[in-house]
Amino acid sequence: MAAEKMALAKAINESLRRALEEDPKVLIMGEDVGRLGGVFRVTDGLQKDFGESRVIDTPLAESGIVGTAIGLALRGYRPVVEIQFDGFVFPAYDQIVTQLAKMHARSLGKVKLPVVVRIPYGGGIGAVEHHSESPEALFAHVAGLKIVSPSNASDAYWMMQQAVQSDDPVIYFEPKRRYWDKGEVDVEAIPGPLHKARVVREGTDLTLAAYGPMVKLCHEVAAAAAEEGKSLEVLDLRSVSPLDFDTIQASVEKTGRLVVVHEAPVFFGSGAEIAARITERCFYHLEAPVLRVGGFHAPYPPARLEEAYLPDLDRVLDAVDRSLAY
Amino acid sequence: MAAEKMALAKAINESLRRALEEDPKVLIMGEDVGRLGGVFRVTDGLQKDFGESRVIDTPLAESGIVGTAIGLALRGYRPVVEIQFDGFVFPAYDQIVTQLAKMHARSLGKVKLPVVVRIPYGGGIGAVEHHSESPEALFAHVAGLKIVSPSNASDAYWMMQQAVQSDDPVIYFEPKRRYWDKGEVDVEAIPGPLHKARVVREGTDLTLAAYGPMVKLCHEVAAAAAEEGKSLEVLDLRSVSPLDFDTIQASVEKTGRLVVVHEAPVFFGSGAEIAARITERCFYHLEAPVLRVGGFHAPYPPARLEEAYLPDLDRVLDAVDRSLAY
Amino acid sequence: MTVEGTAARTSRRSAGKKSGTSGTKAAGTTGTKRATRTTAKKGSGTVTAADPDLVQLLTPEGQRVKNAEYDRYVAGITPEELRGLYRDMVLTRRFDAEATALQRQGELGLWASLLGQEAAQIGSGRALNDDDYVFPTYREHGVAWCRGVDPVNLLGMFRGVNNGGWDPNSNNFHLYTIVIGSQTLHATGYAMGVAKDGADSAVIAYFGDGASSQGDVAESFTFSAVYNAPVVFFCQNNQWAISEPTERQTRVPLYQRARGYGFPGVRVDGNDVLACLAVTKWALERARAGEGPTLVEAFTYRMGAHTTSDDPTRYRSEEERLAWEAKDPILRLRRHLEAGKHADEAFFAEVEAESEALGKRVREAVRAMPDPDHFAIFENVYADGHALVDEERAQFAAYQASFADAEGV
Amino acid sequence: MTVEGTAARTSRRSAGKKSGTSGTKAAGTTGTKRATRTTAKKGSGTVTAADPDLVQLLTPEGQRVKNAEYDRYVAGITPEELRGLYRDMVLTRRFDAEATALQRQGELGLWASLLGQEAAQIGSGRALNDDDYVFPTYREHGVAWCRGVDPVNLLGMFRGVNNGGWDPNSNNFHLYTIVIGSQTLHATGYAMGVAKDGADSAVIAYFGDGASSQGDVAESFTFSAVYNAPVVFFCQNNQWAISEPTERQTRVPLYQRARGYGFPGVRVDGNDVLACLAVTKWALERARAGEGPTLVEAFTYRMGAHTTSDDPTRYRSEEERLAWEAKDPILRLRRHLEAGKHADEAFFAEVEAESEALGKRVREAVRAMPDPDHFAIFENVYADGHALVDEERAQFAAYQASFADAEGV
Ligand SMILES: Cc1ncc(C[n+]2csc(CCOP(=O)(O)OP(=O)(O)O)c2C)c(N)n1
Ligand SMILES: Cc1ncc(C[n+]2csc(CCOP(=O)(O)OP(=O)(O)O)c2C)c(N)n1
Ligand SMILES: [Mg+2]
Ligand SMILES: [Mg+2]
Repeated sequence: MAAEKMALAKAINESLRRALEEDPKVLIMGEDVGRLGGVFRVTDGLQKDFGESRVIDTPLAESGIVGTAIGLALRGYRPVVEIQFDGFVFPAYDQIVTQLAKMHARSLGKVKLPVVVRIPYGGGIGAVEHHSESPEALFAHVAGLKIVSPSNASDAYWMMQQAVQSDDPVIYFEPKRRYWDKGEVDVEAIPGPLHKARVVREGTDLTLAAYGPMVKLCHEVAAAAAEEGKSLEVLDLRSVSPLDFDTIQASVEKTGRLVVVHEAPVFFGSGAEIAARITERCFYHLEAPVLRVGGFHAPYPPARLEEAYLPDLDRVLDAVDRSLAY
Repeated sequence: MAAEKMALAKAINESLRRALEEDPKVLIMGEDVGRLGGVFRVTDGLQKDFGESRVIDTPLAESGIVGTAIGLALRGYRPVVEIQFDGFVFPAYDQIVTQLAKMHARSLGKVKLPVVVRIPYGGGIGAVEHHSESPEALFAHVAGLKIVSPSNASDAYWMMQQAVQSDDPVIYFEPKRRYWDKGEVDVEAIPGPLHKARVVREGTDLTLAAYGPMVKLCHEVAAAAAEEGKSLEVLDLRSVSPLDFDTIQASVEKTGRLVVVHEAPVFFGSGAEIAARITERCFYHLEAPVLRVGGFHAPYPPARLEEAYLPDLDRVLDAVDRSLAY
Repeated sequence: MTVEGTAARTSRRSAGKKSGTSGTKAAGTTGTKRATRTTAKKGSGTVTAADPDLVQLLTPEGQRVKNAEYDRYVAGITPEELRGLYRDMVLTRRFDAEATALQRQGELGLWASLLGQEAAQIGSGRALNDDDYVFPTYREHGVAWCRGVDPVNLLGMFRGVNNGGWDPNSNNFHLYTIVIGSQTLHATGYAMGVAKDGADSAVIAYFGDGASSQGDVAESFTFSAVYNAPVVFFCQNNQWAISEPTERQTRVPLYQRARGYGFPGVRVDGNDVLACLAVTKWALERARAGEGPTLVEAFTYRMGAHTTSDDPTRYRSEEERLAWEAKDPILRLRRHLEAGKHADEAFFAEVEAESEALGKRVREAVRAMPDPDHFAIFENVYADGHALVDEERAQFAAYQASFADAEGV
Repeated sequence: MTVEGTAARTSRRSAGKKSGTSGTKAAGTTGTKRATRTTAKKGSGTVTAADPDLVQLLTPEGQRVKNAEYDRYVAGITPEELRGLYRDMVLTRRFDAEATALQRQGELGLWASLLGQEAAQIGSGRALNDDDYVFPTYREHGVAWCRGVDPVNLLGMFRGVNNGGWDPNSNNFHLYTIVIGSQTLHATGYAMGVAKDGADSAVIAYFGDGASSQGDVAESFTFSAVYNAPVVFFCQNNQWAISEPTERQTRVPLYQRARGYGFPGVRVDGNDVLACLAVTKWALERARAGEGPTLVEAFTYRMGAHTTSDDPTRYRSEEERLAWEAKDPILRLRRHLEAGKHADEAFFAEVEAESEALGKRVREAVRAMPDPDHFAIFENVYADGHALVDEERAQFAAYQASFADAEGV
């Protein structure tokens, strides 16, 4: 048994290392990913061991990074690109949604673009502006992209393995405030499908659905609710595109209630899509409307306000109570 | 009475002309907006009459267009920027979501950015790739922007007047396939609020909600349904951010059923937000889940497929039937 | 008034027919006037061999001019090869004219004509080796021709049956890119990969004068310079970006842009196929020799409208067009061939016949092009599939079947 | 090992204290070592007056070098003005050191030190007229000082109480821009507006060597050239973009970038306050005279870490830092003042006392900075209001009230 306890960031690092080892076509690209090992050290040591031609410090230009990664993919490479922070992905947005997402379809399947775009995302680390955003919905609306976000070290490891192996572009959102959370990683395990949600805690009264950084919070909420005698089921969605509606549906058919939690603003966020579709699928099972807990319709606030802005135990419990009150 | 029949494109042209006349700070900027008058002739004649310093042909660089418009707004100007087609807004996406949307909040209200971004959007004109997209959801998720879309000539005229006068940035989505549709425009009218939805046809059995190009379709659907004895209420939402949930709610409380129609892909589209929030607001009034008719999770298809791709009479009627069947 | 004059000397459908699926309907219909290119007067225009910044090997009159630096790249060129270039240009122009006509007939939704840019495209296209890779815009029909892409395949996206109708790897010719400038980064990345592979091939990225303003193009200059990528940036400065003259994009000649990024830029007479061939060969050799990127600005002219939806009479003068007509790339090479007795009447007649045959083949092939199946909407969105696409496909199938059922009842 | 050495000569809180709200926690804690700037050996480094491409008016030893082109811009400078530049630099450095210390103490979440770049910032900042307008990055504390922005206000965003704590129009100093390169377009647009107004003021846009790679910066070059906008692009090439040396951004000197866009670029010794003053004045005068944009590359060095979250020992050598220490901008001017007897001990003592007072004031003001009210989240999202913001604000109020109620029970 090859299980080892490691931090989530380290798990990604190990997964990238393995990808570099196993496939000479895998490349790492981004700002400061080389000598520095990235501002979060996720690529620590990789340039040292694999050289500058495989772990590439790029010019400071996100459109250029993604655009050249596309070109490298066309040449047969499998670039794993780092965007330094969530708020800096937008200069690359055009290349991502117009080229990366659409080239496979445009070529009638002739061209594949196995590019992984890594984005550390979300708040809770007291950062300055643009360093705490959760833009996943802005990518999920776009066909041709796959969007995933691990919540723990083991998933971080395995979902990265699968993302690198995917022949589709994958946006891999890293829950940066969980980078230092440790978990068991079994590097010899056989992982389940990349886009399947997981029931991480069983319950009967209400379903909590989350991904990335909010899964841990939902665990805490479920524990707190349990003390009050409420049995909450917690889903780790893991994938935002596709969303695993089957797993959510099965849970909601059992519990009759659903609360979706994410850091991103509620308005036009993932919760909207989940609420709309699950209401359609489970119309006769729902005892209450699907409720959403997430960011407000406001720019991510300065650090001293983020505690008030971010979903927390009380905010989610409040939504649980409101749902149960129906 | 100053009412006049004119095409929707002409109504925008007249509204821009009036804005240029009434406020010397108003500018028109974009690719080919000058001598050519824009590829759709929406700015026809304006450079001739107001000169090159107010109607500005820009270099071919969308980020530059929006970025310099921001700078001009900081200097006290009120730029109305044209993006030539929906699919070409993405190079400007960073400047729009990171700067244009957030600068007012960032400055604690000290700085206002009265910039209008005009985007001809949507399909149905048999165009090549990137010329038929409906990206409104990608902007609505972002706080700090206001998103509107007129469906007829009168609204096109008045909503542009209001957008130019707004001290907030407004993304003004122009339903390009309706450019040539004529309607009465009363240039002396007193317009209602910019972000208020309008009941454009009353009905009792089901509510159809749409904006921009799909409003006309919904009228046709309602007429067809009426022949089958079904009474549909049609809402022209007019504004996507904010969405006028009060008007939708009032209608749904009456009809008990809602179908939302837009060209944009359903997944993470406007319909999701509307469905989620209306279900929350009208949980006990809804006889059926909110249904959505829109684009598929696929790139906008080549022209010869767009008829199959776009919501049409049959697709919407099918959804109406499904809703009524609950 | 005048748009898309072409040199096609045979009968064409009369103009003014408007496609029901025109990309930018607002542009309205525009008349046409037969251009009499072969009888254009000579010697006018501003670009002459005297321009020291412009590489020219053939004058508009077809005279060979010496050039110390670039002669060597076409030194061994045979009469047969010269005839080949001529044939390429004529056939490309003929194909282009046919496509314009097909648009008028409603067979295509739109067409972007390369009229006037044949020398830039054939010269650069014929400079390439088979294992070089091309990243075109939407107007590189002549380059596609050089790469052996069946011209019929170029028409799919303009007809609206697909968004890119060929396998890029079959001919090392990437799909047309419509979003201005994007492909220069793809080319740069591809070239970085070529360098990593230790291959000695090169990459060429086409773009326009308008595109030079896009941030992506600047970033491709930076990346290619920093990584010393084997890429040639081939800018066809056809003087116009739709209605905007080059002065709206830059106040100095575009080829000068390169120097500030640390690589050479050169301006070549884009209507001189020999000069385009030589300069591109030079740039490609630099790339293959590990000397990194080069910018080539081919100074040429868009003789027609921007696309069939455009009406250039709104923004430019007939005089300008006429001045450039005198520098016609095909006429120029023909004069050279005739003066040097490198071709006889039989050759010209043969090319003419070939043109006819090509036109006919294209016409027939386009008309026979079937509309795609509705379910193509759901195909190839992903390489590995996606649950939602599967679900929507199934729903769509059920929905379509419901009509059949209804009709069955 | 070494980061953020500063020249502050008075006692500082010891290092290693880690803020709980550090922006990039992963970067870990780094030790500190007092830099002994005033005793650094002289004459080392690669940039000397001998470099023909570099405008220098003061050698590292403080000697005045003649310059035919730029001398006139500082010809009339008085000893008092020289002392003023010295004072500006010392106070700026002191403020910067205080901020770094405050970050270590947990009062700030992050700090981006300008250590080493004082001359570039004070020289250019003092070249400005009141009605000129400045678009800074996040590191222009010295320029802010010149504009009269209270340094305390700069700390709000680094403390996390706001995202921009001053009224840009009060001092014609725009908010700090974090997204690399964006502000160069805002500056260009603003300058286009200045030109439209017929005003004879100018605009200056600051950015870094790393930023030079961003498409936005290239587009700002294009727009400013095409519209002949009165803007000065002031690039502080401090040799590093976080961990990446300038070679990752360009293979030729950055000032050369401008020429290819049709306007002049010049490289100035960024550690020479006089040269920065002169060159910026020249560039601003060009702008005001309607001659359009200029690129100034101030060749300098980021003596400290990128920010307090950064650990430069991972990617650069102590030798390099030491070489630049010998070119310290403050020491250089002090030597010049002393050699020319433009300042006496009393002056230096007074500046020192002022520094102390500034440090104390900043320290106290920051500690007294209150956290914003929670409802600030909903303020200023829109100028004219937005129904959803109102709804969410009301819901949030009710939610918060529910705790009060619960506690009340
Ligand atoms: C990003 C983007 N913006 C706008 C357009 C619309 N458009 C298509 S072609 C064109 C002009 C291109 O000019 P140029 O680069 O000179 O190429 P040419 O058409 O002359 O060959 C424009 C503005 C586009 N395709 N992409
Ligand atoms: C668009 C964008 N990408 C990445 C970053 C992260 N980042 C912040 S500062 C920096 C380096 C900037 O280097 P340079 O322009 O030389 O300025 P300096 O910090 O040296 O003053 C990076 C990569 C950012 N702020 N914005
Ligand atoms: Mg052009
Ligand atoms: Mg730097």
